[in-house]
Amino acid sequence: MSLSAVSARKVQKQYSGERGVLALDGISIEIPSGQFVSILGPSGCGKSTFLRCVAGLEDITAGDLDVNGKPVVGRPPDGIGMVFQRDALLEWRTIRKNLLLPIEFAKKRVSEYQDKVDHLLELTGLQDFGSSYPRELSGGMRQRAAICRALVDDPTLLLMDEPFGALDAFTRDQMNFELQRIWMETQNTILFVTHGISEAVFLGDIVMVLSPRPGRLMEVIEVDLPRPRPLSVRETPEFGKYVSHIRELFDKMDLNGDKRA
Amino acid sequence: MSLSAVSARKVQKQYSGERGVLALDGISIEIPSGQFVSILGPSGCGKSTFLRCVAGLEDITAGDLDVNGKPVVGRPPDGIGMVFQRDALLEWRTIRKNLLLPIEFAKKRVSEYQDKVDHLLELTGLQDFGSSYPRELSGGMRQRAAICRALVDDPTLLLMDEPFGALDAFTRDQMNFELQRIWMETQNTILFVTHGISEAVFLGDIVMVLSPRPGRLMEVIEVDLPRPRPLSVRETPEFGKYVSHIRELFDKMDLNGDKRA
Amino acid sequence: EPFKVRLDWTPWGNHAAFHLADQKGWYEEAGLDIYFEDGNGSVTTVQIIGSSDNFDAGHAALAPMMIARDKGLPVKAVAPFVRRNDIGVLVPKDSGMKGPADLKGKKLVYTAGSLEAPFMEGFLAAGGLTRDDVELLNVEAAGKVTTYAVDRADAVVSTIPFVLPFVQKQRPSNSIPFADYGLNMPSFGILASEAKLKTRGEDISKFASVTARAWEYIMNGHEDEGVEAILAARPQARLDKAVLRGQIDALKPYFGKPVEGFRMGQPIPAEWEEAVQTLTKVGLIEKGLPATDFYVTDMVKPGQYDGMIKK
Amino acid sequence: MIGTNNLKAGAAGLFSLVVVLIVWEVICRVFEVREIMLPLPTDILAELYNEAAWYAEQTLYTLWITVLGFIFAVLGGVLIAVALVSSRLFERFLYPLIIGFNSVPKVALAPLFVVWMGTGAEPKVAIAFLIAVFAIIVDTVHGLRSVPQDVTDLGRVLKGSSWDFFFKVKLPCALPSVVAGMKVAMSLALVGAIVGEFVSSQKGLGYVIMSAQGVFDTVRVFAALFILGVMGVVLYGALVWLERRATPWRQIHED
Amino acid sequence: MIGTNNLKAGAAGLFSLVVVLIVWEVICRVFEVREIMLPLPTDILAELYNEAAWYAEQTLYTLWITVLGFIFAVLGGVLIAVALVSSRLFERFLYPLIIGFNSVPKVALAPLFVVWMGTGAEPKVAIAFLIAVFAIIVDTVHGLRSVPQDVTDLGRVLKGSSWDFFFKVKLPCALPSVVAGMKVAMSLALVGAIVGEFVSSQKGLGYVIMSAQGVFDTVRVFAALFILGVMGVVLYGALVWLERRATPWRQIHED
Ligand SMILES: Nc1ncnc2c1ncn2[C@@H]1O[C@H](COP(=O)(O)OP(=O)(O)OP(=O)(O)O)[C@@H](O)[C@H]1O
Ligand SMILES: Nc1ncnc2c1ncn2[C@@H]1O[C@H](COP(=O)(O)OP(=O)(O)OP(=O)(O)O)[C@@H](O)[C@H]1O
Ligand SMILES: Cc1ncc(C[n+]2csc(CCO)c2C)c(N)n1
Ligand SMILES: [Mg+2]
Ligand SMILES: [Mg+2]
Repeated sequence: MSLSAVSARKVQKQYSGERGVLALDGISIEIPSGQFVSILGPSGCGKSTFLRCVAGLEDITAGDLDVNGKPVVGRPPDGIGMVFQRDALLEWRTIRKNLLLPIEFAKKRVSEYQDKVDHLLELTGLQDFGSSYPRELSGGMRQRAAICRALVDDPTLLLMDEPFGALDAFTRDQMNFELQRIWMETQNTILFVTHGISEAVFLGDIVMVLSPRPGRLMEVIEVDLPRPRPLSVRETPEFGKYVSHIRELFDKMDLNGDKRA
Repeated sequence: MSLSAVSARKVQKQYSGERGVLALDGISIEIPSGQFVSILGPSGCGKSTFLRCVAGLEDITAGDLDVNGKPVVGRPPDGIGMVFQRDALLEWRTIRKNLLLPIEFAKKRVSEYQDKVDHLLELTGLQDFGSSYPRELSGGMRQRAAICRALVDDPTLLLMDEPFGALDAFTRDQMNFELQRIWMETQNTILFVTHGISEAVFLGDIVMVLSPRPGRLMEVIEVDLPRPRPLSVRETPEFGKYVSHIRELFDKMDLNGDKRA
Repeated sequence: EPFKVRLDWTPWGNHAAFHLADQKGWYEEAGLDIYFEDGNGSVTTVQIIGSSDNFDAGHAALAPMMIARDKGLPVKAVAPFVRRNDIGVLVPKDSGMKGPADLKGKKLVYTAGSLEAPFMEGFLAAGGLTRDDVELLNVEAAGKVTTYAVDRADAVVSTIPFVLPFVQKQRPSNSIPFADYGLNMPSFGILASEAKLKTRGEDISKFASVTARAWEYIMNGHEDEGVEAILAARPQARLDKAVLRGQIDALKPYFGKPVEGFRMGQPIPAEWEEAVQTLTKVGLIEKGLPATDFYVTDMVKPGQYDGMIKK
Repeated sequence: MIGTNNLKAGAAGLFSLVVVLIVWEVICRVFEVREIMLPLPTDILAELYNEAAWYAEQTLYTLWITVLGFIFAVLGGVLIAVALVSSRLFERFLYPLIIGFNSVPKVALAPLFVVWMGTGAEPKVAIAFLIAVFAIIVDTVHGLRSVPQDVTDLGRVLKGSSWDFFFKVKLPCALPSVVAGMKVAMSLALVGAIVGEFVSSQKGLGYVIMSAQGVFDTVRVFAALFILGVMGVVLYGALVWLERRATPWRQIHED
Repeated sequence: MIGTNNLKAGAAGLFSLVVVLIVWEVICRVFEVREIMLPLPTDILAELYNEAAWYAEQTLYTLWITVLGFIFAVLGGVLIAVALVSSRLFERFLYPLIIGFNSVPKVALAPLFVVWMGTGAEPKVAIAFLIAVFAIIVDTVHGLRSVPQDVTDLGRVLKGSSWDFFFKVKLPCALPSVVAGMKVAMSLALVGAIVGEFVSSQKGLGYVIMSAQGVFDTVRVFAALFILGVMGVVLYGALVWLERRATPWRQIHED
């Protein structure tokens, strides 16, 4: 698997409209297949935009963007799983049927995936809510359901936009750990947007740090910690070094444009 | 101000429907006026439900719930500001007009609040987006706008449901600090749901910790740290003690019902 | 093969011959498997007969048929029964109005979409009036008689034999026929499309002949048999016996006086000349077609059935 | 199947109907309104009772035409709506024609339908269809256009067949709008069936109305109109019932 | 004001109209269809051109009736819809009556309108209103019922007057649905105006159609129908234009 899963060259994204925000500017990166990539950056810097471009949901306005060797033009590449910032659960389907949607779309046999669905629901503590409708769930529960849905069909490229944003610290740790395990089993590529620096380091092979709007690639940090990483790795000094390095990057950012000092 | 802002006695909330989840059970607490109350608890334990009950958006199914000395029955109490877990911005209003909505509803003169709106927008780094529509904003930016809206009319009781969930660590610190400042200036009561233990301690006079579903009050921790608290207070051992105490509480919780160990 | 006939309207006295002949088995005896469908006005009937092959023949006011033919619709009159223009004005008996001149300043209801409209000016002119001398109100057919009957208008323009018996109960009335003021033309009769005349000419001839003979029979003192036949044909329509009888009686003067050498239903050339004149006068036909172009001859032979239908 | 809620709703509707009839009766009697203008409700009900079987037969015929026209309108309307939202070309070039044609009153065209389609059920069904379809088109387009961005995004990322995308994502999301369109279309189909029967028919409530008008039998006209009203309410109720069954997720907190 | 987009849309509509007219003309000429069955488009256009002023006058009258009926339908429909969603009682007791009355074909009631309301503009406006209002009611109810939970919650917490709550929160949220209802209602109002003029009128396109039909003046009938079609498209276009102006937040990414 020497192929690049994602290859971006000078990707630019300017939103249309009167004052059309320039969301991404000159993003270049090669992401080898099988990597776990964490994406960090201040709010509004273009993280979601980048993920949406990779997913083929937004057209880039300059540069080249290839996924699995093929340029993304207009339509999403194959084998993508995505967790949206707002969960995007289908209100008219029960949680179980929401999870089975990717299976149905892939024309696979739903009956063969019931066990997997049960497993995922249990993993995320939703085992009692399979036949509930999304509106009967709390914010964090919805988000967990959305994560399950993205995982169910083993996507080769998994795009996660702040999947753990609405989870409490403990559920979040749990999910971090499970995500690492699942990823190590499958060795699929994951792009993972997060606001937690420690989460980014814990999970990532590399951490992309974006600058404030317009989003530019400030630095790409390779995290050289052995796998599997136990949760306790976060207390090690090596881990701490990565975290404080990134924290410094943020401190250097000119966030004045975005908020008062 | 010796009056209780919120007074709950054995509050219970059972959702209707076939399997009607018991979301809150026997919550009793007196919240004096002017307090900053942080609410912590695992995902799905009933935090949002509690806030919604206080706001008069859900009817409690047993117990008594008074706000400002009057029972909450069916309709929201006066002088409430609320930040919803999903931002609840009105898509058809520009950000500025979204912020002015509470002013319009209170039949106050919109023109007198323009400066305040400008100030709040700048505080949250949204100064360039006053005339944008919500859908042109990133997730975190939307959330910041929703916070501004809740603050604009100086509510005497401010209910915030994970207001900083979609913010990056630095914007979040910034917002924590500003929120403390605003609260100290006005001395209004704030109920603040969060997933960040350190955030809860940093901001709260008291921290309510809820148990997993059905949400019961596990412990109420009084945080005895001098105000104003600088961000650096988080590095002090006193602060650390509170945090690790709460962390232990979480560790003790039987989260097995909710997820595998 | 069934023989389908589209009528001018829902059941009224003018359908007596059809239903009587049907029930007496005269059509059957003549070799026709007859079927009648009620209509929704002469105009629609003419239109449907002329532009589709859904029906083999129709029964309608023949003036609309003439206008349609002049405009190019391939239809022809086969058997005119009501030979005088039966459109006119109904006025309350006690109003003392006798002719168009008396209508000055009165409120008249009429229907713009029916044949009376184009004749209004000519009729008023006969009394020295113009449109502006009366208050003309256009009200749809189903509404205008009620409007008149409940005293909301001073007079109503309509098909006299149809309306007269109805209003007698509510508002006893006299009639002022257009025909008396130089506006004569044939009224109800049988028509058919040129195509059907070619393909089913013989059956059409039989149908017209039997019907004509049946009219002779009815008008010869068997009016009540005609009434009974209508009632029997449309048992659910809850028709009023007296009204039907009244309509047949009111129709009689408009069937016209018998003319030497012509039997019931046979077109009389002179009358068709007059009709062409009338319609030309009001501008409803303009191509200058000869009168003989509007009807077919030698189709109506009631005499052939004198043996079948006695008296 | 028929819950207590439905029963309650039915009872309430019946109650108001009775009130209206009583008021109507009183007004007619007090002001001595002539039967030819407005008949007495008691006479209308007596008429319906006395000829129940016959009215039932006419009603069934009209119901049949209505339901057929309605079904075609739903199928055709959704299809056209899909074409409209998925093809700019179709929208630009064909939608104006559809709107234009829709604005032409079918009452005026009705005789042409007989000319083209004969005197069977076809022209009536066609008129019912044509009158009803536009409401479905407009509301389905509205529904499909209102599918939230994240739902369409999800559908696009999953990359199923366009069939799946439409039937499992877009249509369910637009369903409440489609149902709203169906509610409007249902009564339009009813009116369409009647208009069709006006022009050419020997049965059905439209024919009853027309022939009764021809003999100024106002009682019968109103009897038929009364049935039509009841029919409209029943058909609407059926739609609401179907809607509830088809959208269980919306009902969770509503009882 | 009129953007290039609108111009493009207009051009496309015109183009398809021309195509239809040409096809129609060719069919008529090749199959030698008689004018009385289906007149030539060229004849229809010539008729319109020759009598332009007169047709304009009739059109204005019908337009006036239509717009009045439409405005009343929008106001009344929204009002009734508000009552329906805010009062269970109203819904239970009065909605069935409204549905029932809506299912009664106005064409059949039209004569009564004349008797009751005379022969001025009132009965026509009333018919246009009655035919159009139901679409507004159904779609507005749908819109108001579909306001997302968090938006209503926000409105409730802010505790403004119910006026503010309705006009600043619920209605804007329901607006796209209301507009969908308006699109349907607009062409229904047009049809209603025509039906009203059929029943009783001395001018307007309905009157033109009716009296031309009586004397088989098919060219004139089609000329009037043609105007109606164009009118429908123009009125629909006006609504779409209004919709765009009233919902700027929806257009951001659509051009
Ligand atoms: N509308 C509803 N209908 C039925 N059950 C509900 C509803 N809303 C919430 N619940 C249930 O109530 C429980 C508490 O939900 P709540 O939203 O209060 O949790 P929470 O503490 O805010 O969680 P989170 O941190 O994930 O937002 C959950 O188990 C959920 O399934
Ligand atoms: N649909 C849109 N139309 C116009 N501008 C947009 C749109 N979506 C995002 N933007 C702009 O693009 C920039 C980047 O947005 P994006 O959602 O990618 O940020 P983000 O990094 O995901 O932020 P957050 O952490 O707050 O979710 C923002 O300034 C935003 O205003
Ligand atoms: C309720 C009612 N129906 C019809 C007519 C007029 N009319 C009598 S016979 C007939 C058919 C042949 O043209 C027509 C239209 C009327 N005055 N009132
Ligand atoms: Mg984002
Ligand atoms: Mg919550």
